[in-house]
Amino acid sequence: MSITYLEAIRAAQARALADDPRVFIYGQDVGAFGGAFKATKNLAIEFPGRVIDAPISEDAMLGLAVGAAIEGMRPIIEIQFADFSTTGFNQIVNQAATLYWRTNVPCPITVRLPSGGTSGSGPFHSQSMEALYAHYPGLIVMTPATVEDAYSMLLEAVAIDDPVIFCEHKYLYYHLKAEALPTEAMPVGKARIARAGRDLTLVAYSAMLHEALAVAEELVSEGTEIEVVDLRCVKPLDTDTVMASVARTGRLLCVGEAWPWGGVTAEVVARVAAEGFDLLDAPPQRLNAKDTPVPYHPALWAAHRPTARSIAAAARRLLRL
Amino acid sequence: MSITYLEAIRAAQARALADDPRVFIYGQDVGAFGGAFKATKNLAIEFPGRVIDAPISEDAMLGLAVGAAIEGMRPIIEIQFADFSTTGFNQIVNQAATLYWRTNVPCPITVRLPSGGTSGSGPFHSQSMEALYAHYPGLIVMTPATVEDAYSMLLEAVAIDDPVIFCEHKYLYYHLKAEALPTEAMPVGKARIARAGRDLTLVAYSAMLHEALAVAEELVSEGTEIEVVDLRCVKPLDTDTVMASVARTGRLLCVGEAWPWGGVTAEVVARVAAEGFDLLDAPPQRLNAKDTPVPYHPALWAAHRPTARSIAAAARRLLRL
Amino acid sequence: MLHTVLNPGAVGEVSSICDAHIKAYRIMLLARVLDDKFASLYRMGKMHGGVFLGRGQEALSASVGLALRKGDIFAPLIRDTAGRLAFGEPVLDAVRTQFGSPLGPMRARDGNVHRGRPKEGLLAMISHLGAMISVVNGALLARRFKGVTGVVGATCIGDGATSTGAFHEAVNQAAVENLPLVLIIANNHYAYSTPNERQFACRSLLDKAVGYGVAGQQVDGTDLSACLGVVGDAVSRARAGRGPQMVVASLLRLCGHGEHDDASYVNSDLRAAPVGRDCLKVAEETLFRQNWANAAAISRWRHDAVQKVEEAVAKVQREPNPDPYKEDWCALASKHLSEGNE
Amino acid sequence: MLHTVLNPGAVGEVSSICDAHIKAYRIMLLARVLDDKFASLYRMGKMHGGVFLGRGQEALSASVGLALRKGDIFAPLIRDTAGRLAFGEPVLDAVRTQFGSPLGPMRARDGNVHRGRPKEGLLAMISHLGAMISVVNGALLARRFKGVTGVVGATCIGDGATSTGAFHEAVNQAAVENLPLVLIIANNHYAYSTPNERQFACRSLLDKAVGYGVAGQQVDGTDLSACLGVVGDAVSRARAGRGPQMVVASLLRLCGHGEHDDASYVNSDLRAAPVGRDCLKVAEETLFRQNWANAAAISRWRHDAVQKVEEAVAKVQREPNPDPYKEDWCALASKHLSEGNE
Ligand SMILES: Cc1ncc(C[n+]2csc(CCOP(=O)(O)OP(=O)(O)O)c2C)c(N)n1
Ligand SMILES: Cc1ncc(C[n+]2csc(CCOP(=O)(O)OP(=O)(O)O)c2C)c(N)n1
Ligand SMILES: [Mg+2]
Ligand SMILES: [Mg+2]
Repeated sequence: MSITYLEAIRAAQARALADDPRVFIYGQDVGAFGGAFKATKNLAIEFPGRVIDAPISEDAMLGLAVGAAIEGMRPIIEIQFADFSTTGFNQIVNQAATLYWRTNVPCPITVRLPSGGTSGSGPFHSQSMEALYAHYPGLIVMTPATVEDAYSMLLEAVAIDDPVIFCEHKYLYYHLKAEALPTEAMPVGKARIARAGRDLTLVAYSAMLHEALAVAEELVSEGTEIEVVDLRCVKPLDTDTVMASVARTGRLLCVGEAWPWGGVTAEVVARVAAEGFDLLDAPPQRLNAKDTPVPYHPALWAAHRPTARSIAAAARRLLRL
Repeated sequence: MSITYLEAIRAAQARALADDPRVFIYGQDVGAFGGAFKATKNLAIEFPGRVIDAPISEDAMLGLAVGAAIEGMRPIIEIQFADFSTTGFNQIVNQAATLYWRTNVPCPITVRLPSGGTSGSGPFHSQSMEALYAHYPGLIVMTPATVEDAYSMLLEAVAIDDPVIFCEHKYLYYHLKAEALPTEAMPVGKARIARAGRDLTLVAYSAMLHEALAVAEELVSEGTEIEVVDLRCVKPLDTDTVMASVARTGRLLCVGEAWPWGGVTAEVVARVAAEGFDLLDAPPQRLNAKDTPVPYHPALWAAHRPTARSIAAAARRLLRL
Repeated sequence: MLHTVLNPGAVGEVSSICDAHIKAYRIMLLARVLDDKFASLYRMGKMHGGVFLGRGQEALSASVGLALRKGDIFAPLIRDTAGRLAFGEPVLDAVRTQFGSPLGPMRARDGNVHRGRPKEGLLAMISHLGAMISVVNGALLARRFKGVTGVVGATCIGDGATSTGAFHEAVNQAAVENLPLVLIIANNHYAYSTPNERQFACRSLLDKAVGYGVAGQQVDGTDLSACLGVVGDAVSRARAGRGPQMVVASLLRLCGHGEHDDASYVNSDLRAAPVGRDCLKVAEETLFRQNWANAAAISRWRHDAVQKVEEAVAKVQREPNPDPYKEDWCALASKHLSEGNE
Repeated sequence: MLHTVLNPGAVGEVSSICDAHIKAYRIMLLARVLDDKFASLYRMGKMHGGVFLGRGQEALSASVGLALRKGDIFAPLIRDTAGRLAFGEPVLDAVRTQFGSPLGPMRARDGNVHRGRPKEGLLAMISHLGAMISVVNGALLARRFKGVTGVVGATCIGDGATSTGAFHEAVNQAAVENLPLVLIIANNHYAYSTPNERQFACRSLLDKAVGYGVAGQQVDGTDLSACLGVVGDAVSRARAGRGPQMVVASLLRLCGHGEHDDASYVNSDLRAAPVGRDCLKVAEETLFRQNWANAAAISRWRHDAVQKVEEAVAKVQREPNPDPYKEDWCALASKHLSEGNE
């Protein structure tokens, strides 16, 4: 039996609903239909009354989640595509994210954002919004890259007493498979050495992890051992694990699918430069998508985001520095 | 005669309205009332029909601006406080910012965001949102720190064929004065050496420039010559000027009033580390506000944001590295 | 701690219209005295940040708070000092929040009207207008999940905030879920300086009710008797399971938008019209006319109110400022996940 | 380039009801044939991304496009292939955008229904529902600034999108500014899988009109004659300066939300009811019944439509893919201000 990233997300929600009566799911078409991506398939039947269709009202969906959380519930909000969270942005960053700090009342909501690019999806169904949410205080931002993490981190997201922005990558939904669901998990906020190496630290997260791993594989034939770090969570960001890896390799390349200005790669590079300057044998480097909206045509899309090819080129350049 | 930062903003708008029939102003209370901060005082009388009160509808305000821009107008939108741009966020980042790239039709709108903290303003009237807008492709983000720049950059913002997010700092509105309006200006996208020095490059923008200059002044007595760079515009970001300064000083400290995760300081440090690694004699450093909402009480507020004191401490630490 | 601020006699179940009026009037008076105190402290330069008052809106606001019970949800807005007091918010909460005392419910982190005790049903508004309505919806849905019935959630909003997308989404949401939401729209004819004509084009804001499929009533917001009746009925209907209720009150803000604002833009005809009446005076006249109270009683109540407010202010003014070194600077409940980044 | 796509006979000023019907029917037919072609290409795996059709909504959509003139503004939505063609969008624009041809108006950067030529009055929708209405308002305000009168801006939206805050803010804005906005609400009873009962609680979406203070009409969206009349009247009233007009049409989407969706959730009673009729068949029956056309004519028109579509598809399929190396990757019109960051 094998299980996909998407099925892991469904399974995690089923388990959360089963284990905790405070959990409910609210989102457009999540009920009988099972969601645009089928991440809630059959859950409305298995958990009657607890998987609720929402009107096309992202602001009200997220506001409702906060109100329910105040009363002790643990809502999971499915935004149909991450891109549409812009219309619920205010409730996330100003209502949910400030609640605990202002009132001492925790806000345990999970916002599922089907994120990232897939071929042919265009400017409004492809966005990677982790940097926006990570910039605001009061939010936890998860970016699982594996089937196992999709499952265990979603369960943790629901269990955490703070608002969690759960960036699940649509490209991984069907592509990525594992043998079974995990029985144990790393703690939240800990990055993972996805592959050990000694020549260069390649930091990635979400779908880019798999491009990074492919590059590491490829460069073996060139005699290069790349260490790949999977951030798992971009806020909190596990600087220690990254730094320890850079201490071993002396070289840092950080890759992200989001836009180049600011964001995860800037944060990682800035931290390593500020706190681990002496560990570096070469300038820390970053690679992001291009600074335009995400293009529709597959040929443009493939050139817009980093790929194993462009990452490998950047890694080779860095190894020569 | 002296003119304040706020008066310069009013004067720039008056001049834009006078010079260009395509300009109009739209925002809550901007008409007869002259705006919450009086940045449009008397303009409704001087330019009848061209300074229009909007309903409390940030999304529709910004959508309207895009439609008018398509038809060749040059709207200036006043958001009452930057913090409220979250409810118009979608129209900025997905409608205005993508228009040119998608359709080849330019989108010359100016969005004025009264930004930043002032004492007693609390979590929802104090935010610095430049990093959010700079992350999205298709926007120009200006952060004027001086009376002269407030005037000339606002005029440029209106003249530019792209959407400009104009982050004007409320703290500077009345505090900051100049002798007269400028007659010439540096090009958009160029940073300025606000003070020459040789020991350390202190990069700042908006209200933090003045804290930085105070620090530079203060450290003279300790025999330290700090070079202060005023970014002026955070996107595009003038990496060349910063890099040239770091080439002279070997040390970089970047200061911002926004939250610590990501943002301007991360971007500046990451660029210098990646492209100017060998220029650095010490790890590049950054200083931001604390990672919580902006507090209400003046005593907390003063500790939340960087001040001359905390910047001086960071500078001294960096000088010893 | 809520529901204990007023003297026990005044909070007991009301037995008559007379008692209800007196109770409401005393709350209105307390709110007015508190507002006046804040205004005077503001003029003396003793306040951090802005001061936002509910002058002229006390009858409506108090009626909302009084119609609610312990266990209900209330999300007051800018001009709801009276409703808050009626719902049981201690005067001290208001004063401490306005002064930014670390002992207040917002612990100096947030201020003035941004206060509440969410766990006691009193939500703490964020500034973004319209944003609290869906939060009330969520609290009500939670109660439904828990099988709690007979509960109501009330929130107040201005004419200007009806233009927000958040308002629209949330009212529609409440209607779709058939939640016991009571939405009080205080049409004070201005949103800051913006008059109704620049805010909406429907004949009455009440015309919006049918478009959401919710019940709607209008009321003269200057008339306490009318407010007690109409708001009380709306709350009862919601409590009885008859779905969301909208009440549109007509009144005038008898102060500036904030105390920095002289409100010179307010149309003088409106000021002179019945809508410009001071609800406190109107209520007082009713008390006299009905022989429910005499001048001595009123002066005694005013004295009590002044004393309560002065005591609270004096107490808070002696409280320490917040200490940034004792502040934990952590926006997360999960402290171990905080970055502690500066 | 717009307003030249159909053969000259069909675009001339219509002289009679018969001509209007024939013209509309031929546009509907062309839209249907184009949609069918896209659906079949999708099934063959020849499409990038999704395919979203307007099947069942052609009568309404065509009526909007036909009521507009050169110089008007039109912001079509997902299911408006017919309205686009009627407004003058070339078939090639649709095909090129669906295929992502670099020669199309969106130059491979955006796709499927996200297309337009803003400078010719045809706005290019973004995905976020409700967001285009205020853009139309802005275009109309610009015309007012320029002293251009007699212009109309029309936009279409679904039942689901009425729940968005953007919808609310924009309709209110149009009403306050008294703009010549014609807002067509296509109530096809579902938003993706979500039925009306989970989307709103008013009896009819038309009940929303009074809450904005705008005129409202309803129409049977399966009936071309009714659509031509009601939509035409609404456009005339807006053009005459009588302010925003809302039209609520009742109909059914005769396809999935996108071609990936089998729409099995659609209630079979609705399918069987009059609202489930195919507007194209209904229009065809009218043509026969009125003796405005015979089977031979219709088959000739269909043949013409098929040929037009096949030609366009064949042409576009021979067009090159976009070349990432020729793409300038610059999101700014002010090229010199671009960061060129990768
Ligand atoms: C979304 C949003 N935009 C703008 C503001 C700024 N603002 C604060 S109060 C106010 C006017 C509110 O008017 P109204 O809703 O009528 O309430 P009133 O002040 O009259 O009680 C405005 C525009 C805000 N708080 N939220
Ligand atoms: C703000 C926003 N939220 C969610 C979506 C995802 N979405 C795309 S189409 C759709 C359903 C639209 O329903 P309706 O408005 O009735 O139009 P129809 O598809 O029936 O023509 C949804 C939810 C979106 N495009 N925009
Ligand atoms: Mg008002
Ligand atoms: Mg629909």
